[in-house]
Amino acid sequence: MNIADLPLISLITFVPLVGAVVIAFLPRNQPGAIRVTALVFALVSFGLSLLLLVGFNPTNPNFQYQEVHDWIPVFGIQYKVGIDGLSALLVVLTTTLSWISILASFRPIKERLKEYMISFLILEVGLIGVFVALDLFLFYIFWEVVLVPMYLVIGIWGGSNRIYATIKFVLYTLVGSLLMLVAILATAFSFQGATGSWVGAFDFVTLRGFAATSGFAGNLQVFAFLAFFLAFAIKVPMFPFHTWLPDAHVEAPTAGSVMLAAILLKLGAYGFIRFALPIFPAAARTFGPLIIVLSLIAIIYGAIVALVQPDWKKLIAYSSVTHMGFVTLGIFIFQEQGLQGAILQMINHGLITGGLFLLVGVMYERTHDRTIAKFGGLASRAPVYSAAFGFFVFASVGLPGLSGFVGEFLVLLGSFAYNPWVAAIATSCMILAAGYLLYMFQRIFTGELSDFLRGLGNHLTDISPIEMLTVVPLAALIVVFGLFPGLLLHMVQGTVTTVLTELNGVSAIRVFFWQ
Amino acid sequence: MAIPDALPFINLRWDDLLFIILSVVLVGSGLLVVTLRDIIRCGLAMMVCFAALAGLYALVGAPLVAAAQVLVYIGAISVLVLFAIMLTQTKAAPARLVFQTQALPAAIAAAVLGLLIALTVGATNWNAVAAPIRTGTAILARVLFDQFVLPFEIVSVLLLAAVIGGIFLAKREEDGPA
Amino acid sequence: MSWADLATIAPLAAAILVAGLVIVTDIVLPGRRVPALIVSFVGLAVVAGLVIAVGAHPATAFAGAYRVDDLTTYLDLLFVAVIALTLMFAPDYLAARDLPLPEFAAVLIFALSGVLLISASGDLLILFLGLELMVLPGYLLAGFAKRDALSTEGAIKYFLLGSFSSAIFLFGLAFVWGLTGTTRIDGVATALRAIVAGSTPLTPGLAMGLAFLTTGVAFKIAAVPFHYWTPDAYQGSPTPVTGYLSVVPKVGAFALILRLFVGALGPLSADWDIIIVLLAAATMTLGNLVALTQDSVKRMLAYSSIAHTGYMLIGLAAWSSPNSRIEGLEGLLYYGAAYAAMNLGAFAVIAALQRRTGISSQLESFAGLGRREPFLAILMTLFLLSLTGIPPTAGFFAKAYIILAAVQAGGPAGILAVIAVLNAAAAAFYYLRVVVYMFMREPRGEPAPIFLGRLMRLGLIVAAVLTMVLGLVPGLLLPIVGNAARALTL
Amino acid sequence: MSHSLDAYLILAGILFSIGTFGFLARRNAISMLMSIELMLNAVNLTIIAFGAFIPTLKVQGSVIALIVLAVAAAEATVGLSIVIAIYRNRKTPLVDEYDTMRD
Repeated sequence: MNIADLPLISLITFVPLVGAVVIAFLPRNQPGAIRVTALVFALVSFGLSLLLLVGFNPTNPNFQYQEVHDWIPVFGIQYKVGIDGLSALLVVLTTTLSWISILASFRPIKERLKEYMISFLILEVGLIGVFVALDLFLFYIFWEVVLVPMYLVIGIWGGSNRIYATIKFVLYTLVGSLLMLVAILATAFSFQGATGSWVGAFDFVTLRGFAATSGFAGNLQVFAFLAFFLAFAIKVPMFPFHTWLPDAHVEAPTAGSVMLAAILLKLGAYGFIRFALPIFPAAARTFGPLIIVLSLIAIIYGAIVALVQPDWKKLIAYSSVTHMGFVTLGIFIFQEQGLQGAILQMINHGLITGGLFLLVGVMYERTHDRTIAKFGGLASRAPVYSAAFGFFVFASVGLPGLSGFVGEFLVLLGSFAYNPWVAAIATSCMILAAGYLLYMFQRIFTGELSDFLRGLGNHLTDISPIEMLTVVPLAALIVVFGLFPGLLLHMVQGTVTTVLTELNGVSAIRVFFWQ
Repeated sequence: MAIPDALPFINLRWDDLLFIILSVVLVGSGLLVVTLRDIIRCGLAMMVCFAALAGLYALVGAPLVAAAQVLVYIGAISVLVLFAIMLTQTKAAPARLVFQTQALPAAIAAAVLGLLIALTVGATNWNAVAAPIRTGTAILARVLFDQFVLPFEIVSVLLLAAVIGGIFLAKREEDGPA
Repeated sequence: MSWADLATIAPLAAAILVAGLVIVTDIVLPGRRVPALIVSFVGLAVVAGLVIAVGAHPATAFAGAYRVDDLTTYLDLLFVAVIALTLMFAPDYLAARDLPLPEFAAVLIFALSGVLLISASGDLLILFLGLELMVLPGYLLAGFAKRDALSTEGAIKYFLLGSFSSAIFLFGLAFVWGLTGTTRIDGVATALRAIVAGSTPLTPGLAMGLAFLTTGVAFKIAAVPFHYWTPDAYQGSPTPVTGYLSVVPKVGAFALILRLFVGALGPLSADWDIIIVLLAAATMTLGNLVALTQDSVKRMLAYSSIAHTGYMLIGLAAWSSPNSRIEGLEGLLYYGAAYAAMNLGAFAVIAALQRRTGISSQLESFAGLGRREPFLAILMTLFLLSLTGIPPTAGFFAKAYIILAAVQAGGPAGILAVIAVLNAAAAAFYYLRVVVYMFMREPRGEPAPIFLGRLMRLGLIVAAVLTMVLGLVPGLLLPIVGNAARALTL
Repeated sequence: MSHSLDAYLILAGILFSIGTFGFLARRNAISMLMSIELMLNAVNLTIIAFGAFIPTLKVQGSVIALIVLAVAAAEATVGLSIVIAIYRNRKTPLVDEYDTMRD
């Protein structure tokens, strides 16, 4: 039997679901078995996803590993999955961080372990599904499936204000995604109206082809793009739809924050690149400048607010707003380097912020506090931990040689070609970002050991080997991608070219006085 | 001596006179039903109202319905209502609390409704004939058991269901805290 | 009446017979629960079998007064299933309150015969009688816990407003009959078509008749602003009855709407569709807004069922646009089935919680349910997610279908689609609040464990499986729904 | 006058409005029930009038009226039994005092 004959993508997607079912039948009083089962299934999914990379052919512009089955034939809705370079990377990022998060939850999660692991595995199913779905209806279903376990993870295992945070998270996300549902249905119907058949009305490849040849009507594009934009912008999150993010991050348990920052935020950016740009190119051109302005605001705003955050975790949460601002900026300048940079930034932000949240969680385990002012001189008591944290901080700042640098640099390069002013604003914020991160590092790790930390006595131990195991793979990848960004660029070149080719032949739609 | 076709002097036909009397009784007793304070009197007014309706049915040529009206409405429903009133009106029942607070808006709404119906009726051409047609009993029976047999059977089921449930709800329980 | 007529109404006759048999069983074996249940379930199975057998050959009986088509079959099977589920959920609850099961079953099956009649009526008078036969047992069931002040209180309100709306409906029916000269649905439609074609004018009298009919129906489906009896009736009724009341009379009233508005008044759809659009928008928005403020889960679900009425009305609004006739009806019918499964399930969970008397349905009583009763909590979560419309549940697909139809219809109905999704997002707040209590709050004190009867457990599992299956493989039901919708539009 | 359909219909309309008023305005459940009976009688008067003045509806009218009559009887049975049951619990027939459920 050949690997290529296996329904590899379905296996990767649904192996965690099988794990969730298995755990559901495990006895509650055996936490060890539950933990190991969850980890094993996540690792299996991870291993299979590596196989994807092995067989992936970057020069083939089509979607690979496709699986197509009829699902609701009346409307031409299919179970259709497949990957291109972008999806492949994001799937691997998801499977990697999933097992790391599960491993990182071994110690902190003691209450309702069974439900926690089930939620986490279902979350993984939804996330992988979003990245591999090639049918819009299927995509929407996975998109919503993500919501419920995340809601439970924050709401059950989160901090003191978790219920407010989780409800806010759900309501924000639902408003956007339900409007997106209307847009998906409207698009499909418009396709059906134009071709007289439901066949392919939800199929992404068909819709992309239709958009490239005949193109959707202007007012449909405007409406549908705005609906997609809202859904994706809330997920990214873009200014001014970001206010759920700090709450959710602060309240979520460590592993929840990791998944939230590393993967969930990428859903929005992925949605833009995969669906919004190819299907509604003219509308994307119309609203591009507006989104660039919003991105710049996000970059500045995130940096300034992060600067004054007293809470360690919240500071990193706001730094995400800035970093994701770079991603949307890179996407909407419609320019090769920008898009490459955006994609790289997506991956790198996942690795770096994931690592940072993991490390914050490590210290929170020991101190049960995240107020920066209470810390100080940590380097003397936990040198290994401090070194690790420092590494991720430098990666986040964009130190050349580490992966964070490449993405941001490419975005800046692209935006300079688009408009030097934009590049100038973005660059100055990069410096600001470096400032607040290093300032935070200095306050927490250097100087005299603070009274608060001293009071903890022997509880304040250095990072343990298992905890180290959770961040080392991330660090390794950061170094590798920093030194050899070509590995990533090579993978996504097909995606970048396709998206930009489609955008190029199109001009913006006139909306009222706009454009 | 033959009775003249119409009322002497004002030239009003007898059946018109009867119609006017019955209408006045109908509307008057109807108003009493909804306005009287003593609910027992309301019940009695309702009987008068039903009787006036029976008269109208007979006048317009539906004697069987008139008979049924007397039997069912006056003989059964009114008696049932009066019975329920007797059963539930203890001395504690405050007869002064007749109306809701929003009785005035209700009155206005009802008046508007009545006016609207009257105007609509006046503005509509009903394709009516000039004089009422009598309905014979024999043909009625034939239609009832032929064309309308399904509704007829269903009505009996409806009554059966109502009686079964009604008995269950209304019967006092020996052991329960009745 | 001929033999052919009798054969056509066999399911209806069987349902009435079963109701009678249950009573007889109770007389022969007084106070026994199991025989009555066996008779009921076997009887329901027979009725379902007859529905399928008769439905295989669409026919009319009694000179067109009674008609069996694919719509009839679909609705009948749905109703039989709902009644069977209600009968599974009720025994535990009734036993705990010392209420008799045989009378309950008999009255419930009488109500079934009412809805069977509605879904098969080709005549306005039959339609009205079916309506009465559906709602009269409903009043009785609402007041079934007759020693409970809340139950009788809900019943009297339900009864008074129900009868009031029946009178209004009947008044309208009289005018339509007087002006079109017939009570046959086809006949009315023909007369109205002549009016639309311009050969005869629309008289004020007919317009008034239609207005009265619409008002009466709006009461029956509890559309805003005719909704105000619903919460009291629902909250007061015994919980399994509430589940029943929120599904059967509502879907039954929609069946009536399909027969009446689509069948008879269809030719005038251009005149009434804007009314339906406004009703739908007001109904879902107000239902949701008030549900947001409720602390009793039962009352919250009562208001939310008003909102669901609004979503279903979208299907009707979509029907009135020529773009989406079939889709609108399909969406409405699919929604009916999905709504039945998830709403019955949600109420059944409350009924299970209230198996011991004295348990309110306040949010507090759900605290910590996830730990105390994982089975019930997980099912409740599933039902609530489905009511919210989160995939991959029945509620999601139903909502998506309705929205698709509305988008397709365009115009005012297209705006309804957007209003509907915003409402769905708002509704998430109050549905998920229950989940918050179940999984994220600790119970006060140490509530006793809940014992679930076998029937109850089975019923819950059936409802849950239906909720999942209708969401995951909608293709199973779609062809059936499609046939049913086309039966009406032909 | 007795030969005019309009007169009968307007009379029925008045009776219907009186019933509506009673239903909306009265507080006593039995009074409300009686008001509904008035409305149903107005319907019957309408039906009989149509039957008498429109030749094609002649016999149908009487039959439908009889059916409506029976429905009214069934409704009254159910309504009164509920009234009696509620009276056992609450000792008051005033509907707006049944407000236990409003918070």
